[in-house]
Order: sequence, then structure tokens, then C-alpha cells
Amino acid sequence: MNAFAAQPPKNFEVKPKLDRSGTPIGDLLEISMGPHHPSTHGVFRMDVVLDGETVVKLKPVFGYLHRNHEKIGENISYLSSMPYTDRLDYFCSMTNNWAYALTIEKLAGLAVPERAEYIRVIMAELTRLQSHTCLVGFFVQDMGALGTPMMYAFREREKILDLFEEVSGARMMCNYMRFGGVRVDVSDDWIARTKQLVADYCKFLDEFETFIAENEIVLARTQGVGVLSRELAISASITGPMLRAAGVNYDLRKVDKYGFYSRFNFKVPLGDHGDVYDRYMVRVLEMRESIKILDEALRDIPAGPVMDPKAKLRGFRPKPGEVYGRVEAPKGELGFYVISDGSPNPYRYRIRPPSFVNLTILEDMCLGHKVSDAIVILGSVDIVLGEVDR
Amino acid sequence: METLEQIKVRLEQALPQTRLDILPNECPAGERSLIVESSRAVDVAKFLRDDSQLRFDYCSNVTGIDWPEAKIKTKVKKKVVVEGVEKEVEETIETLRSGHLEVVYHLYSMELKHGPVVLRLRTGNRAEQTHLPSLTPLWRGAEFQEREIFDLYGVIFDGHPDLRRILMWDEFEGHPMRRDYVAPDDFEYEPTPHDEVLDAAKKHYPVAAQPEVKPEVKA
Amino acid sequence: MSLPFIIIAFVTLFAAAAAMSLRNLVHCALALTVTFAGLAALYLNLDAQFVGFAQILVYVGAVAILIVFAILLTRSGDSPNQAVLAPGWFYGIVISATIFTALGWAVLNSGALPKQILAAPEATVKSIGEALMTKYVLPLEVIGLLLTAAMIGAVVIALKEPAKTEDSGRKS
Amino acid sequence: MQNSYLVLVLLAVAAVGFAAAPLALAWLWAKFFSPQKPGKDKNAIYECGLEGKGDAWIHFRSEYYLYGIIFLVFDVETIFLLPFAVAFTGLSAGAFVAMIVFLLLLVEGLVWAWRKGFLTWK
Amino acid sequence: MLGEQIIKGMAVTAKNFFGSYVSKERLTTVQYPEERLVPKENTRQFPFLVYDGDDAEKGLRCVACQICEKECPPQCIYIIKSKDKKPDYKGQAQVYPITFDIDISVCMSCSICVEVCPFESIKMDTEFELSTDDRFEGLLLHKKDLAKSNSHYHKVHAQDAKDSDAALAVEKAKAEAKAKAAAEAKAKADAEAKAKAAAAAAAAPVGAPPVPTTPPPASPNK
Amino acid sequence: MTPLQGCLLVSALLFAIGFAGAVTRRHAILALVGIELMLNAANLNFIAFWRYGAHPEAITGVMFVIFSIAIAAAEAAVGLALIIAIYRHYKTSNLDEVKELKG
Amino acid sequence: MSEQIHHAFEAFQRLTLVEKTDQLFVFLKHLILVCIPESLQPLVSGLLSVVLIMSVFPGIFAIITVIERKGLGRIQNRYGPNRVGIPFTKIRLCGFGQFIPDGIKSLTKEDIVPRDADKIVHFLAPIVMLIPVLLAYAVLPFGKNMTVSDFDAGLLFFFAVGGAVELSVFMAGWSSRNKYSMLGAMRAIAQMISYEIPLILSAVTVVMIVGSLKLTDIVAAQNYYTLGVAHWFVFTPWGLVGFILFFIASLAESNRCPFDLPEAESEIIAGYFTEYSGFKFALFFLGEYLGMFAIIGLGITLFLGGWTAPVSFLTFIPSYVWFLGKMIGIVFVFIWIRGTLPRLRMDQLMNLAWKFMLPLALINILVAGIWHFMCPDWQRWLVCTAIIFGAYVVLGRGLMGNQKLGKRTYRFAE
Amino acid sequence: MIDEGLKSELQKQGVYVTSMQELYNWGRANSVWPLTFGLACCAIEMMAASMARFDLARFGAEVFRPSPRQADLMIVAGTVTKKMAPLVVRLYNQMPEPKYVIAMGACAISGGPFKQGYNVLKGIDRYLPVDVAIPGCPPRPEALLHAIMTLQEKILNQKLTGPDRPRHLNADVEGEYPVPTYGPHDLQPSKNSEVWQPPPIQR
Ligand code: SF4
Ligand code: SF4
Ligand code: SF4
Repeated sequence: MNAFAAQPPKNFEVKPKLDRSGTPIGDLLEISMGPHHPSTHGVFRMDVVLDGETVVKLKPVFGYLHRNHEKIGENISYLSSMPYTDRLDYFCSMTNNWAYALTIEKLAGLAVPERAEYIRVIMAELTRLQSHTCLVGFFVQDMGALGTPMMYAFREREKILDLFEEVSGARMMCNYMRFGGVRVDVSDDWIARTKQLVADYCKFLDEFETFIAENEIVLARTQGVGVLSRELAISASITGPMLRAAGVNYDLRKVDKYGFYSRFNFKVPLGDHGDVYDRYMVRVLEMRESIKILDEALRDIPAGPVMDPKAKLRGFRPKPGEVYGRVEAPKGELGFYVISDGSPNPYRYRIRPPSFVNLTILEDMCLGHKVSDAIVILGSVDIVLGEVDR
Repeated sequence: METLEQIKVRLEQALPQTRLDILPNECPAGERSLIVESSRAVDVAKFLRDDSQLRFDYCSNVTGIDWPEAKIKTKVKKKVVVEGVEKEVEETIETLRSGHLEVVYHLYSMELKHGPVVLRLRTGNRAEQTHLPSLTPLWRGAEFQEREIFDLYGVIFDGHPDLRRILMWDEFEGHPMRRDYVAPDDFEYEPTPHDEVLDAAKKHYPVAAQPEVKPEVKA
Repeated sequence: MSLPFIIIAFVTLFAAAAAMSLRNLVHCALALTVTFAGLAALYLNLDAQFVGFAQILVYVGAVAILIVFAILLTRSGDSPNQAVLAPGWFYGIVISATIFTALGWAVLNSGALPKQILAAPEATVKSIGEALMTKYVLPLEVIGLLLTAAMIGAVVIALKEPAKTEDSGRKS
Repeated sequence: MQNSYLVLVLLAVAAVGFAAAPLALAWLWAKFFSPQKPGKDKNAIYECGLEGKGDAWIHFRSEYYLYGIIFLVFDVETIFLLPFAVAFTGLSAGAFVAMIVFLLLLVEGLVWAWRKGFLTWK
Repeated sequence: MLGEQIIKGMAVTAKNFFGSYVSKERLTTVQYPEERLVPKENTRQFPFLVYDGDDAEKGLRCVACQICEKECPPQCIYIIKSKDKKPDYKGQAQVYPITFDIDISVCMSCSICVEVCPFESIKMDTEFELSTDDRFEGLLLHKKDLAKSNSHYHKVHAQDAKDSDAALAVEKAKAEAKAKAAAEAKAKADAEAKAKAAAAAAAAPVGAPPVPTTPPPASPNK
Repeated sequence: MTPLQGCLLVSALLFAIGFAGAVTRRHAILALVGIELMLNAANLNFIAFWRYGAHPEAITGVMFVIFSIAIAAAEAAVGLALIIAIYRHYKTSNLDEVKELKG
Repeated sequence: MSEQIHHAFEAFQRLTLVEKTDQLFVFLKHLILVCIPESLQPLVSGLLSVVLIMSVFPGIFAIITVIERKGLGRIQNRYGPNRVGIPFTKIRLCGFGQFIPDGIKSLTKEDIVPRDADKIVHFLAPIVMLIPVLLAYAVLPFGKNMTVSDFDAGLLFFFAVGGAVELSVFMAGWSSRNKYSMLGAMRAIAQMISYEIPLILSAVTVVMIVGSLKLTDIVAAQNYYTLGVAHWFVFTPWGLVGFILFFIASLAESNRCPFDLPEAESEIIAGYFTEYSGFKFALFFLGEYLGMFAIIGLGITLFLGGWTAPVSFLTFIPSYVWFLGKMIGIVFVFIWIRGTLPRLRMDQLMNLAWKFMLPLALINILVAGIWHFMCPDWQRWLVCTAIIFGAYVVLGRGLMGNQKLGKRTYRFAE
Repeated sequence: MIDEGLKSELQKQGVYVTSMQELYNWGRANSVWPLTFGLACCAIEMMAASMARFDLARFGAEVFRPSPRQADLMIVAGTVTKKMAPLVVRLYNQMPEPKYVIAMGACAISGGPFKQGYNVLKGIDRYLPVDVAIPGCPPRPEALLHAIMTLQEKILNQKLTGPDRPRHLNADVEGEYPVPTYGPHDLQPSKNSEVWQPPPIQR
């Protein structure tokens, strides 16, 4: 048998527990979690069928935040799409920017100055730190903690957002990268402060780990919950920490070596169980790796221009052709697929969102677990609705 | 990784009677793609997935594209003998492209860490021959993306386990990502309208409002 | 016949009647709870403190819950839409009325009942405990056995093992 | 003795009053100033913003009942245990053993249920 | 042992609880509105139009080229060009916007308009206290709301404003140099002509009174 | 009417109500509830006799009631479990229907 | 009459100053009582107590809600409410007036009853909730001579009425006819019944040693000092374990984090009071908090010496101050826990109750018996501690180890 | 002529009503509990506003209630899509009076950057009466605090009686807004003209 054989999709049939006479022991309770639900991370909805407290069917329902990114992107110029990418995964505007910029650079054959690449790496890793931190906070919140972990997470996030705001002008919607470089250069002072932040971040991670990582309740709630097998993960195109938690070594930073990632010394943490706890820990470990990258990048950043002089801001019309570009966003593979027909607007502007695809196996992971687990499993997938529904 | 040509050759060996075309791509990155007949798509995909040298186990991205009927202008250089002198003349040829929907799969290999191979499937036309085989049975990851293409483009994937609308509501009619979809007009209040929006908005503020603008100015 | 007694007795009986006659089963259960609480109050009124509190603990706290569970497990709590009364309900009522008349007549006319009222007897928890551990040790153990047996029996009856073959949905 | 129950009655009355008085006040306020505005959606059952479907009053699973039984048994046990505990200081070791035996009988049931996996919430 | 990590976790929260009374690090609240965060250099909220000098109407840098209007992704700028022209800072005659509306209920604060504007005339403001209950008029900024002085610009983005002033100065210098060159050329021609004329009228007496040249008093504010 | 007689009357009435309910209601649980009420009526009798009886110093009545409560509780547990089992088997907890189904 | 007043005064006079402050309320009540006719005395006495309870504890509730919000704020590195003070003034009182607007608002909020709900039960549920909760206060000794009614079976009474709270929760959840409410109610009942047993069993140890169900007796048994340190039961091996069990069970009984499954916000919206608005919702809140105070009060009485001072030189502080102080202290721990821990899952919750707390409580009873029968020297300390600690470790292992929970190591790929 | 006694009586009543009104408004203004309701990116800034740095709690408004029954304020934070709009309206309807709506961010006010999308509602005020609108994309957390203060101001100035009393005190005004239904392309109706009365555009 081919180990990588695709798992056929689950046959979505509800089989309640039956006793000998064939009567269901209890009625099934159909409840819908969301779209207005405190822990579906936005307007996500899961139509859940419960047998007692056990999930016997779970249907994700999408589209409550379908904002027509792709359609809008086809009607506006290449540059104008850049701020829209901020709003995809609104935690990670920097990596979204990068993915889009990377794609268009591939399409138009633009080079990126060295300093700009370094800045991009720094921004992307800061984004990763920030996104993972928040996720960890949310995740414990989903388990029912009263916001404290989230507060700590957001406390740290604010620091990173301050840095973002300083260079790009906005906290969340950075709109920072441009085809062929970045919009604004960073100052030395900024770099010094970022170094400081990165140095302090370890302390925070340590504190957070004592706070949560081995807490008995967290262990009990997460270990062995929502197990995702390696094979299913690959077949279902799962990417990002979720994939690595299932034990697959696939990190685009290593595989594609985009940016200058090949210059940095970092490792890819892998989980063995593929459960919720692994997903959580892989993220925490990734943060530690990010810190390593940041250390190096901040140390080695060269001087120089931050924009390719060939790049044009206005009137950008790439030659006809098509391209698929992808980066390792904090949530997984974020890809852009652009077809140019030579006009100022892309003919086709497609976003390959990691969280959307990662949701494919939500039901598989949740079946047989309790409702409370479903929430935690969803949390561990780390979705952002802006990206799921686009 | 083997080049696309090599893959094509091997595919044609393994699956005789399969017509494969390579779509050129002019952009610097030059990702060319393999156009596959829809009837053989599953076999081709299966080969790509299971072949030990290819192992495209990871279907990253599934895209729908709408190609409405259009006149395509291609410039061809032609030698014409004008007045006895041979001259090179550029001529524009208009060809009528028949409308179709296209589904593009970007395949990578997680095991061998290579890729992508781009598969393209095309429907017969945009109206009724919109069936394509679903590749979800091969790659689970295509499930939602195919559903999305069904929802937004109207491609019907045969063999998909759960083909329903995914982003729009069930009562919705039409496929909004098609290029000829007309969005509902609700520009009743639009203080800063432009272009088509202006036209749409004008319906709601008939010319009555025009005189307000200073007479010497044209909007 | 003090005033509190009359009030409590009235409430208890009324609640009992409600418990037996309301359409909605959950309402019945709630009324039954009031009955139990009323009975506890009657016990307290009769100076049997421990028994009164035990009655609340066991009946209001546990039996009522159990009944509620049983109702939820067998019927969803809606008012039934068919008739609630058994076919022979009329005879039932007649018989119970007869029983009551007979008993009432006996109570009111019996000469065997002691007429004088003694001072409130002592039944402290301590004395109960001592009695329990000395004179009533055997019944105690028997009760322990009975309770265990009842527990096991009830669990077995209520939770007949689900058919193994159709044990789906549990494993993912 | 009866007088100490009076306090209970008073407390119960106070509890009802304490709950009912503000409710009455709120009702009055609604009557005079802020009218109640019932509506089709407002008085529908909340379900994450969707229109409700399916009933909440369903047949529940027997797990709940199982816990109910075990609870009942242990609850009954306490009405024996408490008098015993009160008398404990004056009792012999034999009585203590008798009680332990009684407890063991119940524990046996518990262990049985544990073994059979009935104590695992499904 | 069961409960050990829970205790550790509680120690962390306790540390934060008590820490909040002594360290700023553990009490990060900025008590808006009394306290405010230090504004960042690049912070952007909504665009405004820069004008030089004191007269918003006259000094407006915008020349209604409508590039920003075209490039604005959500299309929330609306400009009507004037028919007439007025001199800009360089002294060139330029059209100017009669109407310049930005619908900040739509604006996505992307600052693309700023980037594409070739005339340093539209910049991002940092004002964010704009919540209002008037959704239609209150959030549609007209030219008079948008026009803000250069000194305001200096206040909100000191560095940027300096840069842009410098850029403008260069432009202006260039323009002036050009103008000067032109003027000089003209002046030369003029002078030549004049010289000729002067030579012709050399005999005429000069009787114009001298103009007083007292400098104006320095403004106390600046 | 002496207090004892009052108690006994109340108890008798309770018994009658319980009995009436047990025989007239179709639902099995209510039948059980009726029985429960009858048991309680008996308990009330015990307490009343203990309180107003000839030998209140002997706490037999109280002890009896305590044991009776325990037994009644056990009975309720088993009874309700039976009803649940019956319900699961016949999909009804209506006594007559059960009878018919069985017959 | 005046003579009686005089007597009362005289008796009061004889007390030391410390005792005077301690007995102030008792004296005042006594004073009032002697002024009224005999036949009314019980009524008035009861009324006075009730009025006192009804004014003190809801007041504490109001303040605690603010303290909780502020405390959580501090735990989370922020201020919490700090702007609302006295109405119509600019005085902010550090935000301690926050409960006033909350109260006003919930009073004036529209009251919504779902159309399909069982209206009567829906209305009754919050009221019914308050009754058992308040009744429980009847037996608590708030201070020296300050017990409202000191039943012979006081402890039993407390547990008996405490068990009745489940019913009101059920009423609320069932009558709303909302799926989340229903789930919440079922969870609430399952949880409350499961934790009631360990709660009672952990109290039984104290009863065994004291030999009385009277709460005043229990306090009295702890009200003596060796070397200036009080003999609270929490300072014995069985008492410590009993207290921990009681503490955990009381967290669960009052639906506090990490046992707040019945109102688990992230899972089932607001649990059994999802459909309650306006003041009815506030009543649930009140009921929950009052219930929590009561159960904490019981815990204090059983294990922490009730109103007694921990060390003898602190006895000058009035007893009721000690009681309230301890209560608020434990409430604070509750808040602290709430600010720290995530919540358990339903099955884990049940496992903890039935497979950890119940056996441990039973073993604890055994240990208390051994403690009683062994002669009072260090050996019994050793034996009892060993047994109880061993049981704790074994049961704890069983709880965690069964599911193979624990720390993990991770692989790294280059 | 009103005689003196009646006048003073009226005045007294006026004072009484005024102080009650003030207390009522003060109570409402200082205890606005928002509905836990995030739609998109703006919701993150809304969360950030309730986090340590900005601390919404200082205004007594951190009690995010998950159930609409207990909430006073609906912060429409994010893009309201047409698929979501009926649910938003229904949730609003399910909140008890008095209730307020803050439209946070460009999307909630007007559809914002996404207003050209086929599935985006061009402003929640097409269906709901918005009390305060915060422009921005996303508005800074401070802007949300500012909006809450604006809302408090608004509440404090409301009258208890009289014709200009707010909507929720007026029995004649409907308490509910019709919930739109999904149509083949758009919501039906596409707006609630009772609530949404845009000014004429001068152009
Ligand atoms: S900031 Fe962006 S959205 Fe706003 S006006 Fe400028 S270009 Fe348009
Ligand atoms: S602001 Fe700048 S870009 Fe926009 S019209 Fe004026 S000059 Fe042109
Ligand atoms: S206004 Fe901007 S930040 Fe807010 S939801 Fe819309 S796009 Fe996101």
C-alpha cells in the first residue's frame, strides 16, 4: 500500500450510538457553533451534531466573511492590491505583503536589494512571533482561561506592533512591502530597539511556558486530542505548523529558500503525535527559532538601498504570463497565483490561503471528541477568517 | 526534478492515448503548465502522485479561471512582397477564443521537496459543458478549493464528495467570479464615485444633482 | 394543630396533587420537589430535625434530580399530546377516594391513639448515631448491601451495553 | 426549637423578596418609562444568530442518569455516615470497623462501576 | 506531582498581580484619554492636504492632477479640477481642485495616495478621534476640512515634513533656477534693450524719491 | 382533632393522592412518583407516631424513617432505571402501550 | 423593662474592650430584643438577623464584583474599572462605584422571555435559586455568638439546602429551551452532584473529630491555642487534605473556574443563563456569588477555625472581622485561580470527582479514624501523612498517567 | 395662568424626573457591556482595546457578554457581508433595550475598502441604527475608547420623557428591525429605508 495514498474523504454520515435493539440511546443535538460564537475566531460556523457531548458530525460553514478579495483584485491595479493583502490574514500583514510582492517580483523579474531582503526577513519573523504569540493566547482562551494568557500575549504583541507602526505607520495594516523592495527604510535606532525586544522575548516565552505549557489542565485538554496523522496531513494539503506537528518536515523557508533564509541558521521543529499539544508546542518552538533568525538578521543587516530602482510605482504593467508564488506564512503556505494579460490589472488574482485549506480536515480531527475539544482543535488550526473566506 | 518535457514523455508512455500539451509562459519565472484532457485527468494526476520519481503528494493550490469568449489579437510578422520589395510587416490576426473555464492545480512534492507541476483542465464551454473530474479523491486538500470553484465559477466536479456552495449562500444564483457577473447594484450613497461606479451611482442620483456643481467645471 | 402545620400540610398536599395531575412531566417533577420539601418541613414541625434535613438532602437533592433525569431520558419534556390518563382512571380515583375515606374515618374515630401530647422527644444526631452503630448495625450493613446492589442493578439496567458492532462515531 | 425554624422561614421569605422586589421594580420601570418591545426575533430562541432549528428538549443520554444513581447512593450513605461521625468519638473501634465495612460495601459498587468503565464520561 | 504546574502557573499570575503595583512593565495600560501614547513618526490615519503659508486656499499644494484619485484602491477620493489656474509654490500657473472630497468612511488608510502624489501635497494625518454619530456628512471630508498647514505637517511628521520641504525646495530651486535662467536671459535681452533705451535717454534727469526700506517687525511667534 | 390525627389525616390524603396518581396516570414515571408519595406518607406516619406516640424516647420511629428513606431512594433508582430501560426497548414509557407491546 | 436594659448594659460593661467590640452586634440585638414584648421576640430576633445578612452579604457581593474585575485587571497588567465612583460627582473612588451603574442598568434593562420558553419556570428559576443559597446562611457562625440558628444538625442542613441549588439551575436551563442552556444545565447538574459527595465526605472527617454537626461546636473545637498557634484542622494531615478537597469541591459547586463548564463561554455561550436578561441575569449572578460566599464560609468554619484568630495575640480583632477577612481572602484565591487556569473538559471533570476526589476523601476518613485512635504524638503525624500523601500521589498518577500525559521532547530538522 | 402651587409642584416633579433621568443615564452610560462580536480585522483592534495596553475595562465596558440577552452594545467591528447581515440584524434584535450600535471601521460604516465586492454590505446602517461610527481601517484602539466616550456622552444627554426621548423609551417605535433574507443575488430588501436615509448627493 502506498503510504501516501490519499485518504478518501470521510463519508459524512451520522451514526449515533445504538443499543441492541437499534434504538438510539439519546437524541442527537444539533447545535451550531457560530457565526456569533465567542471562540470561533470570527464569523466561522460549525454545524455540530452532538451525541451527548460527543461530536458525531461537524460541518464547517464558510462565507460569512467572504469579502471578494479576488474579484476586487482583478479590478484594481497591481499596486492597489497590496493594501488588500494586509486584510487577508490580519494578524500577519507583513508576510502577506511579502507573498504578494514575491509573486509579482517573480512575474516581472524584479530584483530586491539586499537590505530590503533582510528587512523583509526581520518583518516576517516578527510577524511570525506576533502571530504565534496571539495564537497561543487565543488557544488557551479557547480552553477557558479568562483572558489572562491572551492579555500577556497581546502585551507582547503590542510591542511588536509598535515597531511595525514606527516603520510602516500602521499597527496592523502595514502595507509595507513593494514590488522590488520595501516602502520605508528602517533606522538604526529601530534596529537597536528590535534587538532589545528580541532579547526580551525569550524571557516572555519562558514565563509563558511556565505559565501554561506544562499545566496539568492544559496537558489534559490537549494531549491526544485532535490527532492528525502524517498521511492525512499530506493528502489534505495541510501546511504550516500543523503539518510539522504531524511530523512532516516541510517548511518553505527551507524548501524554497526564498528571501535570504538559506543564510540563517535555524531548525524546523517537528512533532511526533500530531495532536493539539504538538501543534501548540511546535509553534512555541518555532518562535524560539524565529528569535534565532532575528538575532542573526539584525546583526548582519547590510546598508544599502531598499528599493529596486527598476521598480515602478505607478503604471506597472507586467508582461503577459502567469506565476505562482508562495511563502511560509505563520499559518502555512500562503500562495498567490497571478495571471497577467499585460494590462495594469491582473487578469486573475488568486490567493491560496493556508487556513482555508487547513480546515479541510477539521471534521476528521473532531469526530469522537467532545464539544469542548472541537473548540480547542479549531483553535489549534489557527484560522483567521479574513483569509479563510477572503 | 525532471523537466516538464520529460514528465510529459513519461506520461505519454505510461498512459498512451493521452493528449498532453504544454502551455508556454513568457514571464521570467516561466512556470509552464500541462494541459490535460479532462477525461484522462484522474489517471494523469494519479501517475503524478504515485510515480516514485515524481511523488506529487501535495496539491497546493487549485484555481479556477474564467475565459470568456474573446477576440484575441496576436501580432504576427509576415513577409509581404510589396511592390516587388520584400518587407516585413506586422499584422494583427484576430482569433476568436472560445469561452471556457479552466481549473489549475499546482502540485508539489512534500516527500521529494520539488515542484511545482501545473495541471490545467478545461471545460468544454461556459454554459453547460462545465463538468470536470474532481481530484479530491486523490488529494483531500482539493476538497474545499474545488467547492469554492464550483461556487464562484460554476465548474461541476464529478466525483467530489460534497459539492455544495461554500462561500455564497445556498439561495444564491450565478457564479460571481465569472467575468461577466454583474454585481447587484446598491450604490445608493456614494459620495466619491468613479468610473463604472459613477455610472451605477448615477442611476440613484439622476442628473438633477448635476447643476450643483459650479457651472464652469465639468466633473 | 398549629397554624404552621396547617399551612405546610396544605402546601404539601397541594403540591402532591399538582405533581400527580400536571400535564408537563417536568412541572410534575418540580411540584414533587415542593412536596418533598413540604414533607421535610412537616418532619421539622414534628421535631424530627435530622430526618427532616435528610429528607431534603435525599429527596430534594437527589431523588428529584434522578426523576428529572429520567424524564429527560424518556421524554423531551414537552407536554404529551395524547391523553395523560390511563383508561381506568375513573376507578382509580374512586378507589383512592375510598381508601382516604376509610383511613380518615379510622383516624378520626380510633380510640387507640394516644391523646396526650408529650414533650418533644430528644432525637439528636448523636443519639441516632449511637443507635445506628449499636442496635442497628446489622440493618446498616444490610442497607449498605442493598444500596450497592441497587446501584449496580440500576446501572446495569439503565446502561445496557450498546451494541458493539455499531459503536461508530467514537473513534475518528 | 420551632423558633429557630422561624428564621429559616424569614430567610426564605427574604430571599423571595430580595429577588422579587427588584423584579417588580424593573417591571414598574418598564411599565412607566421603558416599554417592553417584544418581537418575532427578539423572543425567538438565541442560536448564534441563526434561526433556531431543532428542539432543545431532546432525549438525553443515559450517562447523566448513571451519575445520578451513584450520587444518590452516596448521598443516602451520608445520612448514615454523618450520625456515625457525630457519635464516632464515643464509639469503639469495632463500630469504626463496622462503618468501614459499610463504606467498603459502597466502595465496592464504585469500584465495580469504575472497572466497567461506567465512570468514564463518554 | 499533580498540581505542581498549576501552582507554578499561579505563581506567574501572582507575580504579575503584585508586579502591576510596582513595575511599569507589568502595568502597561496607557490611560487614554488622560494619557496618550507617544505618537510614532510614521503613524498614519487619514490623508490631509498640505498648504503652505497661512491661506488654505492659496497655498494648497495640490494641483488636481488626479493621480491619487485614480490610484486610491477603494476609490474614496473625488476631485473636481478647476478651469482656471493659479500659481503654485513655484509660481507656475496650475489648476487646483475645486472639490476635493475624501470619504473617510471608506478610506483604508493605506497611504497609497501619498506615495503616488508627485507634488508632496497629500499627506497622512495622525488624528484618530473622529468617531461621530453623523455617518454621512461627518465622515465626508471636504477640501476645507482636509487642508492643513505645513506647520501641522511638521508637527505630526517632523522628519517627513522636513524631507518633503527639502524636496520641494530642490524642486523650487530648480524651478527658480530655470526661471532665473529664463529671467536672466530675458533680463539680458531686456537689459540690452534697456541699455539701448538708456543710452538714448541718458540725458533725462532722475527724480524718483528713494523708497523706505525698513524691514517688517519679526513675528513674535515664529 | 389532636395533632396526631392531623398528621395521620395528611398522611392518608397524601397516600390517596399518590395512589390515585399511580393508577390513573399513563406515564410510568408518574406511577413511580405516586409510589414514592405513598412511601413518604408512610414515613410521615412513623414520625407522627414517634412524636406523639407513647414512647418517644425510643428513637425507633426515626431510625425506621431513615432506613425507609434509604430504601425508597434505592427503589427510586432501580425503578427509574427500569423505566429508562423499558423506554429504550419500547420507545415509550406509557404503561398501557408497554403492556400492549408486550402482549 | 428598663431593668432588663440595665442588666444588659451591665453585662456589657463587664466585658473588656476587646470583647466589647467583638460582641457589639450581639449586644445591640439583645438591647433591641429586651425592649419588645416577649411574644414578638423570636420574630424580631429573626428579622434582625435576616436584615443583617441581607445587607452585609449582597453588599459584599457588590464590592466583590468590582474587586474581581479590578483584581483580574491587575493580574492581566491593567487597571480594571477605575473611573466610576459616586454618581453626579467627579469622585472616582478608584472605580469602586462600578457596581452602581451595573445595578441600575440591569434594573432598567428590558426583560426578554423567549417565546417557546416555559415562562413560569423561566421566571421562577432565579428566585428559586436565591432561597437555598440564603437559607444556607442560617447556620454559619459569622462570629462569636453570631449564629442565626444553631441547629443540632447544622452541617447536614447546609448540605441539604446546598443540594437544592441544582434544581434551580436545571429550571433555568430547561425552561429556556435553548440548546446551549440545556447543555449548560445538564453539565451543571452532573457537575454539582459529582462534587457534592467529596464535599460532604471531606467535611465528615471534621465531624468525626469534633463529634458534632453543630457548626458552633466545630468552631469551638478549633478555638484554642498551643504556643500561640490556633488548632485549626487545616494544620493536621487529614485536615489539610480535607481542606484541599473541600476547596476544590467548593470551586466546582459554585461553578467557578476551572470548573465553570456550565457557563463555559467559549463553548456554550453563557450556559444555563444564556436566555436571561436584565435583572434576572443579575439575580443568577448574585445567587452564584452568595452561594460561593456561603460555601467558603462553611469551609472556613470547618477547616480554618471559623471566626477564630490564627495566632493568639491577634484575638483582639473582632471575630466577625476574622470571618469576613478569611472569606474575602479565599474569594480572592478563587479570583486568582480564575485569572490563571483554563477550564477542564466534562469527562476530565467527572474523572477528577469520581476517580480522584472521592477515593481520596474516603481514604481521608480512614486517616481521620486512625488519627483518632492513635495516641497523639509524632508517630500519628507520620503515619497519617504517609498514608494520605501516598494516596495522593498514587491517585494523581492514575489520573494523569492513564492518558499518558506529560512533557514531551521534540525533533528538529535542519 | 398657572397658580403658584401647581407650578412649584410641577417644578418639584421636574426636579425629580431630572434627577432620575440623570441617574438612569449615568447608570446606563457607565455600564455598557458589549456583545462579544467580532467580524473581521477590526475585531482584533477591538480586542486590543480591551487588552492591557488600552484597557476598555476602565470604563466598565470590558464585560464582553457572549449572549445578546445580556449585552447593551453591539460593536459591529469588521466587514458585514451579505451572508452575515441577516445574522447581525437578528442578533441586534435579540438584544434587550436599551441597546446601542457602534460601527467600527470603514467596512462597518460603508463597506469600506471592500464596498465594491458583490458580497459586501455597504454599511450596517442600511439595516440598523448606528449610534456612533468610527472611521479607520482599522481604527486605533484609542479610537474605540473615544467612540465609547462619545457614546457615553450621547447617552448622558438623552431625555427620559418628552417627544425627543430616545427610541427605546418610545412605545410607538418598533423594537425590531426586519431581518433581510437571502435573495438570488442580493439581500431582500437591500436596505431598510426607515433606518437608512442618506442625504442627496450633490453631483
Ligand atoms: S489612504 Fe489609501 S484609501 Fe485613503 S485616500 Fe489615500 S489612497 Fe485612498
Ligand atoms: S493630491 Fe497630489 S496626486 Fe492628488 S490630485 Fe493633488 S497633486 Fe495630484
Ligand atoms: S475597516 Fe479595515 S480593518 Fe476594519 S474590517 Fe474593514 S478592512 Fe478590516
